[in-house]
Amino acid sequence: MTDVLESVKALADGFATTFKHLFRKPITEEYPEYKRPLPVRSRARIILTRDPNGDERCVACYLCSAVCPVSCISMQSTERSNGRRYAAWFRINFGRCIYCGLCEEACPTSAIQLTPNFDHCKREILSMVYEKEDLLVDHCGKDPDYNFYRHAGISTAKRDKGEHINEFKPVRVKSNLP
Amino acid sequence: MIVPYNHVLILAGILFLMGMFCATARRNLIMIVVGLEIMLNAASVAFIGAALRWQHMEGQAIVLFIFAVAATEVSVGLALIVSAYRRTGSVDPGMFK
Amino acid sequence: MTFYTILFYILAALIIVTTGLAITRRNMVHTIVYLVFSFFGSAMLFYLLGAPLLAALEVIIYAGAIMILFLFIIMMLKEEAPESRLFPFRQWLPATLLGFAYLVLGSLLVVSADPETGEPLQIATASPAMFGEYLFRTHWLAIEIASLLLLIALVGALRLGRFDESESRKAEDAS
Amino acid sequence: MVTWIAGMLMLTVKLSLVLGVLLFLAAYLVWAERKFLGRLQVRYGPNRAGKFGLLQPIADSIKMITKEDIVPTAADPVLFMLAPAVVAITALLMFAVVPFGPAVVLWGREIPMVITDINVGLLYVFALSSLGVYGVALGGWASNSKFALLGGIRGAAQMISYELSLGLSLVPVVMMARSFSLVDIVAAQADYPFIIFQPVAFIIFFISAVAESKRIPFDLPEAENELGAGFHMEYSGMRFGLFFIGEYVHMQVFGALLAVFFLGGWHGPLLPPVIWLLIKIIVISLFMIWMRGTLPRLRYDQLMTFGWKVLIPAALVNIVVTGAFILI
Repeated sequence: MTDVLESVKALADGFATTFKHLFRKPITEEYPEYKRPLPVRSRARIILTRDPNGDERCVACYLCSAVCPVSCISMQSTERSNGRRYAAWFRINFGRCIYCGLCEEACPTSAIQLTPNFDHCKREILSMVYEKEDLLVDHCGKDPDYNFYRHAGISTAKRDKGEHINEFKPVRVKSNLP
Repeated sequence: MIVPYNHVLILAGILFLMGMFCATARRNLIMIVVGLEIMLNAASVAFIGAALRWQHMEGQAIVLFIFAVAATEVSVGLALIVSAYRRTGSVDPGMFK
Repeated sequence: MTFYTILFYILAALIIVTTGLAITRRNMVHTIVYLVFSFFGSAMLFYLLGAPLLAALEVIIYAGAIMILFLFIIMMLKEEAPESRLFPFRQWLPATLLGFAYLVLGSLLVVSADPETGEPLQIATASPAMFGEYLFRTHWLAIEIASLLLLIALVGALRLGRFDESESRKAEDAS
Repeated sequence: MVTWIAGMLMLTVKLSLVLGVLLFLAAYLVWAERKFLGRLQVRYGPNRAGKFGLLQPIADSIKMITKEDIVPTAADPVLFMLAPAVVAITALLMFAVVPFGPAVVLWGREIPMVITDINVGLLYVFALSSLGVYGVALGGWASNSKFALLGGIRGAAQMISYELSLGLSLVPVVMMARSFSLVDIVAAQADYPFIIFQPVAFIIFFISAVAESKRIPFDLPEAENELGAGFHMEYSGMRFGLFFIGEYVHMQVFGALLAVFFLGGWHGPLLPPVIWLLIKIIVISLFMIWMRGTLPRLRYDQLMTFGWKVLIPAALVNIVVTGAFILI
């Protein structure tokens, strides 16, 4: 008998709880009307940033493309006349991208970066393929002061490339001789 | 005015024949029980017709008992089939020798 | 030829065709579905022949309970290899013999019956209340016996269907 | 001849009215369920299509009709197509015996406010509800998928078990009304609804009805988180829609039957009878939704134990007690 009473009480408790919830204000955030401010480091749409001089940071090293688990990044590297590498074309297929951020981690020049801008959906799947023009932006992204060529492989007044402390001779990339 | 009682009897007869054929000719325990059900149903049809023919409810009362028998038969029969299936893994009556 | 006569023949055709299809199916689920139609037709026939209560009971017990039980068992038993021959030759002999004897006897009975049976049936309906009263006044003992029978069937089915521990262990060892 | 044509016309009008109201209510019951359930779970329900999401049922139905109708290659095509229709049709047909008002006199002709008053109305309801099991069992079997088959077996076992208590709980009602006809049962409650004399039967019938319509907490046949979607797992488009409509029509039918058997049917003060019946149906449906928002799903053994060891004995004892009272 006490069992029955207890279970009836438990049932009544449950119903009362849900009934009380009926009069609470819903905690839903309604999305297009209210956009929750996302943290700057949240990972969504990928951009290619420029260095503080306004030059492209990307040196087309293929590291991002190699590390990408879904192989959504592809590019073609070329060189300027002064030996500076850059990407002739650079393509990210956002239909495939899983926004894991590994490309950003792999990037030696901090060129490829993820932004909080997540709502770039399209009706046509092929329009999710972004070309270099779509990816390149006019600012430095998360690392405003970082300039790759200030830090690595440059000749100074005292010493030439590869002669600084803790530096190796530059690798001759055009030849396969040691 | 519906039809002569003969016609009801003929219908019941055909049904009974089909049920008997199913029960004797099929080699599957479940189909045998199905055949029995068809035969019982045929009997009910004949009894209901008879109840109308003689304007007496005796026939309908018998049908109620036929229902009870059918339900009993099917519950015990299917329980037997399940336990036989557990033993031998087959519902072929030829397997039980 | 009244409306009811036509209805009777339509129902009779439905019952015979669906039953015939049912007993010749290889797939037992199809058998059950055809039989449900057959019993549904029988129920409507019962209604036509003045037994509304039994018509409802026919659908509830036959179509609703017994056939579902069959379906349940068929679904629970593992898929069998279909019978190689639907009607094996060994089985033909008794079936045809029995059928033939039955046909002869049946047609003799139908022919030699009293001439009154040739007259069309009158329409009458036994209301559930009337039927119940008749049943419990004249057949109360039979009702009790039937309910006892059902109880025994319940107990028997429970005993037969109970999962035997030792048997399952044996089956596991074998496999 | 004129009488015959007038009768036919009247029947057609009644049929189309009842069908229209039923389907309309079913569509808006889906909306109400989503809205009400949302608020029970501290969120808004649908609120995009139209004001308060009121156009949501229309959007849903357009979506369902335009979706691809997939029949799995391994399925049994005929039975696969038949099953959803069985569920929807049996649910809709059950409404044919529910009276929704006293007979009215129109142009000197008395029109009963029920589609058909057959003297075995209650058994007719049971017959249809037991045929509804086929939709579930065959749908599960014909899909030829493991989860669907499990859902179908569970559904068949659950529905035939709870049909027993459903039927037994109504025996006292029949004993008190002395008739199987739903019109007579409502007429017998002119003074007092039967719930006053039969609270136990009311509770048993309500629980069994929830189990029969396969709603939470008895939704084992379609348990989303164990079986995918159970027996209607392989269905898409309008075939799934038929299962869906069937479920919501079932809710209303059982609401109407509860009203007819225990709450006095269309009897009620002030308002017109049809409105009273509708109010009762909607209140019961809303209670079912509230229950869905509150209770967790039962385990399979709990379900069977509850049905066979609690509800059926309680219903039997209730019959005996009622019989004793009637004899005294």
